Amino acid sequence: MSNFDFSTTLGNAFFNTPVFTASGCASSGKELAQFFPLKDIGAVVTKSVMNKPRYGRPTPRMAETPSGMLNSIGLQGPGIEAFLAKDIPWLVEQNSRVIISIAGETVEEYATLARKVRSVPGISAIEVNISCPNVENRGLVFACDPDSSRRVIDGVRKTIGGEIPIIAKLSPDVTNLPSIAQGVVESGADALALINTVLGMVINLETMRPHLGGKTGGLSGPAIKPVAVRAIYQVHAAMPDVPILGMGGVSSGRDALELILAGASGVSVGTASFGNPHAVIEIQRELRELLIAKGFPTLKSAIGYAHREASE
Amino acid sequence: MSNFDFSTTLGNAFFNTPVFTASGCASSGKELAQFFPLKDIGAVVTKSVMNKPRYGRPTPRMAETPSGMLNSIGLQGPGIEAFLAKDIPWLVEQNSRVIISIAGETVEEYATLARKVRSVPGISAIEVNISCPNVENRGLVFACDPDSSRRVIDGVRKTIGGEIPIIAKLSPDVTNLPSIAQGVVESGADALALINTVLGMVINLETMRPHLGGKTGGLSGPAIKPVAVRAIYQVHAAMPDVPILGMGGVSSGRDALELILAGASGVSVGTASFGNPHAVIEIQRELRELLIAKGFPTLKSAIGYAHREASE
Amino acid sequence: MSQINRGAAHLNATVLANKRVGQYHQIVLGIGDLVKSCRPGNFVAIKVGGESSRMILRRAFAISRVAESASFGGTMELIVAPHGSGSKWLCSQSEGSEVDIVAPLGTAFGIPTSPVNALLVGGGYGSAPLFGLAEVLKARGCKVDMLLGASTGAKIYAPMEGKRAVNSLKIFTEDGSMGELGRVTEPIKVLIDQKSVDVIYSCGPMGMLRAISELTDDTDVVHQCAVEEAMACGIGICMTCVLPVKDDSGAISMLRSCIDGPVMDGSQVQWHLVGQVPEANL
Amino acid sequence: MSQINRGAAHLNATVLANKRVGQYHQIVLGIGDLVKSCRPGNFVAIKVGGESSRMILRRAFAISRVAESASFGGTMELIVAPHGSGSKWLCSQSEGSEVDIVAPLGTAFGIPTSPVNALLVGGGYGSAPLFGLAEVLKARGCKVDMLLGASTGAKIYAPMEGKRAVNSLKIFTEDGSMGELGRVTEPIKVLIDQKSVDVIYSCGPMGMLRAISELTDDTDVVHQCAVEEAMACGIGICMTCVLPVKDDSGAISMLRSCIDGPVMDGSQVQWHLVGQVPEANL
Ligand SMILES: Cc1cc2nc3c(=O)[nH]c(=O)nc-3n(C[C@H](O)[C@H](O)[C@H](O)COP(=O)(O)OP(=O)(O)OC[C@H]3O[C@@H](n4cnc5c(N)ncnc54)[C@H](O)[C@@H]3O)c2cc1C
Ligand SMILES: Cc1cc2nc3c(=O)[nH]c(=O)nc-3n(C[C@H](O)[C@H](O)[C@H](O)COP(=O)(O)OP(=O)(O)OC[C@H]3O[C@@H](n4cnc5c(N)ncnc54)[C@H](O)[C@@H]3O)c2cc1C
Ligand SMILES: Cc1cc2nc3c(=O)[nH]c(=O)nc-3n(C[C@H](O)[C@H](O)[C@H](O)COP(=O)(O)O)c2cc1C
Ligand SMILES: Cc1cc2nc3c(=O)[nH]c(=O)nc-3n(C[C@H](O)[C@H](O)[C@H](O)COP(=O)(O)O)c2cc1C
Ligand code: FES
Ligand code: FES
Repeated sequence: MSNFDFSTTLGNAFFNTPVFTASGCASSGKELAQFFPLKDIGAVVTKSVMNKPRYGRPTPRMAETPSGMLNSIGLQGPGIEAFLAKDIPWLVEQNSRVIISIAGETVEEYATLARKVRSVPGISAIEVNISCPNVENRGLVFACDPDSSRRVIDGVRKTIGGEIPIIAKLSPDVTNLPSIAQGVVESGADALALINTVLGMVINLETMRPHLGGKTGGLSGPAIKPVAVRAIYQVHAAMPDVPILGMGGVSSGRDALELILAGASGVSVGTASFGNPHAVIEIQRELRELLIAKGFPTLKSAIGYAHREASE
Repeated sequence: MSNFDFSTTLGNAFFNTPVFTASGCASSGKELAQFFPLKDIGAVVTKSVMNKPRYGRPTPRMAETPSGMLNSIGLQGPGIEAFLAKDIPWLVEQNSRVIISIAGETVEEYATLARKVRSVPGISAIEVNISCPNVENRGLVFACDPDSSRRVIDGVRKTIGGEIPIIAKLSPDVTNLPSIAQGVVESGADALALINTVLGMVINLETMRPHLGGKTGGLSGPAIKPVAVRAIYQVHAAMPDVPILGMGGVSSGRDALELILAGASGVSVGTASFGNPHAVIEIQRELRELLIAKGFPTLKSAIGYAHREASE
Repeated sequence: MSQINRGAAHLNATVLANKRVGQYHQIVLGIGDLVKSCRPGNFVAIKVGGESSRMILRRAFAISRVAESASFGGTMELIVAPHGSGSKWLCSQSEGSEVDIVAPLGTAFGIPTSPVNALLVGGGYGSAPLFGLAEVLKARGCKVDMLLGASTGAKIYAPMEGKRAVNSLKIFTEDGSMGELGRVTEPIKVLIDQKSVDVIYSCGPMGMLRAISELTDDTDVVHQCAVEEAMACGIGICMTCVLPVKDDSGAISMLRSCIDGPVMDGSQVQWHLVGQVPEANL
Repeated sequence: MSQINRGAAHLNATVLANKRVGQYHQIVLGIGDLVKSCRPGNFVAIKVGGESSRMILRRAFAISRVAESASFGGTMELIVAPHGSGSKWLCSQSEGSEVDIVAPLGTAFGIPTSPVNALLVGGGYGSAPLFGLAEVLKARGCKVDMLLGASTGAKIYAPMEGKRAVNSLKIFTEDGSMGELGRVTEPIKVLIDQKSVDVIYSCGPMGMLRAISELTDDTDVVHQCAVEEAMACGIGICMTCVLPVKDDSGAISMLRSCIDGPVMDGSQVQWHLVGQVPEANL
């Protein structure tokens, strides 16, 4: 039991355990450190950071929905310089494995961010959030356009070199997810993060107008778990060798196992942490116990298991 | 109060009330007639019928998910001849307003169906389901391709002439819903039905394989309501003159009102009927009370209200 | 195509009793005059989880028996296994609470008009509706033998009163913790060969029902089984609960087990096609 | 950037009492030693709806007061308005049930080191944390006056014991059904002009807090207000609860009201920018 191999890899990055925070759902980790040691989980994926500081979207920024929530944060943040100066050293000090998530408004901004991240010691991987539907960029989302998503990853790849694995984070709000995935992998992504939030809206029945300051928002939480499982399954079927960091509605070890069987090499926990500050560490424990109970010798042997013929 | 005008129109079809059943969630109406008179609701939208009889997908065909469910029925049905011979006369006898939903595997099949439906007396409208993700047609969904969705509607329009309004039912699983909507309207759709189910999957943790016989299924219920509201809002913003039959997770009068404020002229109730056989009639009553309480003089004055500037 | 049970109504019922019996909960609901419409084999669909639950679908339970008493009026008894979150919620409802039900639903066991030798076979909580059935059969002058099986003794449901309604009762468990070691299907073959049974009524896991159907195939024994398919609506509107069934003309249809079942003719169910799609030769 | 309340812990608390008081529920939770970390102004985030609830986010409530007794150990009192499904669920929890809480969260009211004239202004359930605060201020030798307002008398929360901790208490209702007719903000201007107040502590609807801030602007009166923004996490990780706040250098930041608040300096909150994005001049 105790020597169960729970480790996983995304590109050339190694993680002791496969359960991570999700970008934007753990800030820079400090707050959750009050509830468990960050070094005990797979990795902290930090909130997507942009080049310049940003106010984000107006409030209200959230609405609870049945088994889910909408958010419209709009990438509020301190900008990459302040972030690298203050947040990263603290995380590294905690012996936490760190994945930095970057977001940009132009292909150039992504490349610039990648250049700034490249030289930072102690980073396990870079997650490229090309799928945030909240960015005030004429509503245009990189991840919804095969061409611009390729170009972003291409720019980041060229800047990063081979040092740090690139995880491209995709939006499920597309007609053909496997083809977008294919494109970013060809452009140099080592792994894929699936899924970002689903675009949604809530009308406030008091004001009778869209509830969120940003009108639309991203739907997350258990409501979207079936969409995440489907997305991971589809993409893993199309590209079984590309590691996937799965996310979307995971709030128990059973949920995490579903994503892993569908094809995820690791699982990020987002919205669940809002309802339960211990979610990440509890899900990690439950997942480990479940894998052992199901008789898997290692985590890796469970990845994509749902794709095998039942007779195998 | 009692003379509140609750009526609505979709194309040239008039309905006393704006709350309908959703296709595939009321069979042909008979079963629900045990719980309320069908003539008291806006209309019965029948289960999508194909030209030939069909077995549909293997079981299991459903999985409950958080605040939602997946289904993979695969359009089981008796075929259009038996349907028109048995089910329609009964509905017409009940004084129920009827919308027939048709589904095909080829552009020709849709046209054939339209021709058979055209001559049937007592039909208020035809809903063209071009968005069912379950059809075993190489996974290709008409509604996900601008060109094939146009061609289907074009074929139906040519066959139907101007007699019966055509409601094109679209899938939310596309990158650019307003452009698909635009295309089918240009091809002759009088109204749009939004939204069909969202493609999802559940992995069964006992078998560790996809739970549904058809592997993927359509997600419906309250979980997808924010996606429905967003879809309706987006399409109404792009084409304010095209009537929308809204659906997706409506299980209370408040939910129905959200869809109407977002831009729906009528609302179909689907999954909610599974949990509550009185759902359609209760939602209709609640919606009416809410509209009156909010001070709307007519249903029509509430349609798309969320798009107005708050100062208006 | 068949119709929804004409007695079906949607109402709130009061939990009059809820007590643990082995691994099950015996739950008694006050349903008033609705008892008059309930027949052995019918089921009830119950809303679970309370307001603001993430469970949006009803849960189906066989009606174990109905009764009328001066103090409680019409009552309906259920035998519920705490399985997942819905059934656990139901098992946690205390006396006096209200539950939202739709009942009676589905088909009932066919009752012979003349006395016959009836064998009732129940697996796990599948025995629940059989005791009510036994009483009806007894009243018609039938000989009623019963076989109950389960993996372990705690999963055998066999109430004292129930035993009075049957001529004989044998229990089988796979771990031998109660009754005889083995499966219920083993003695059935013997009884059929001895021609000591005219009708088999069965309720339990699909595997058991299929095994019995295979035993009765090519015999004169009638097999009425109550099937259990996952149901989203319970009232015939969703088409999730279908089973492949052959009609007299030999054509196979996917019938809704919620309205054309749960009680079906075991010889017509195409067990080998369950979970598959028949050859598309409609 | 500030930190999460260092005392914050995540635990199960027992509902020791739940009683209706006007339109509110007074709920007492057993929280043991955690009382030692709770300060007036802090709040608690509570999981609502039970297992399999469709409500996935916690609900925030001000800690009305904490106490330690021999029989119950450390206790925390909340005043809860049954508003939507989450708060109604909490109000329906009976004595003995357990609730999952994270507390204490957020900033606390600053307590002056020397005696001052303090005015405590509460709107609706906003008075809840003010009585605990009054006790602390009283113990520091402050003069404590209190103004409570609400739309109607049933929404005034002013417990007997609480009244003992204040030098004066005035109640205003918009319908005149209790105390004086009118709003709390009206007498505040008079008190400020009379220079009979040094610090105002306020808790209530955002409109009230804003109005008080406007009254204290350009005066020497310090205004500490406990804000109420919709919160998804309550622990600083989601960025949904932000308010535009100007720091001493004049720069505006969007601060998280769950960890940089709920108690904030009213003169720094940019009330006119709430619900907007400041000019992008970071
Ligand atoms: C006609 C009929 C009669 C039944 N009679 C009884 C009875 O008398 N006593 C009893 O304890 N149980 C009975 N069952 C099974 C009972 O319905 C399930 O145990 C219950 O639905 C499980 O719900 P859950 O939330 O506890 O489990 P979960 O596994 O969380 O349920 C998830 C979903 O799967 C469905 N599901 C899960 N297991 C089953 C199952 N075995 N059969 C059908 N649907 C299932 C649920 O309805 C729900 O939609 C009967 C089922 C049917 C169809
Ligand atoms: C710091 C703080 C202290 C509070 N103290 C108290 C208190 O002492 N007593 C009390 O009765 N209430 C208090 N509230 C308000 C309380 O949190 C809301 O009434 C409650 O969250 C409503 O939840 P619901 O499910 O009943 O309503 P719903 O309207 O169904 O809630 C839907 C969503 O909106 C959020 N929401 C709704 N209303 C509010 C609101 N007024 N403030 C913040 N979020 C809201 C909910 O948290 C939830 O996520 C406080 C809020 C905050 C932020
Ligand atoms: C409040 C909030 C903020 C988020 N911010 C980001 C972000 O900055 N970058 C990003 O890539 N994803 C962001 N996400 C998306 C999550 O990382 C995750 O992909 C999504 O929420 C689905 O997972 P979940 O259901 O576990 O939350 C955010 C999600 C939420 C709820
Ligand atoms: C069991 C089931 C069967 C359905 N069958 C059809 C169908 O035959 N044709 C169709 O256009 N939509 C079908 N739908 C989609 C619904 O009509 C509706 O668009 C969708 O479920 C969203 O609404 P809801 O959340 O209210 O169910 C089906 C949905 C369900 C749940
Ligand atoms: S359960 Fe819906 S048709 Fe049978
Ligand atoms: S509520 Fe999440 S940061 Fe404040």
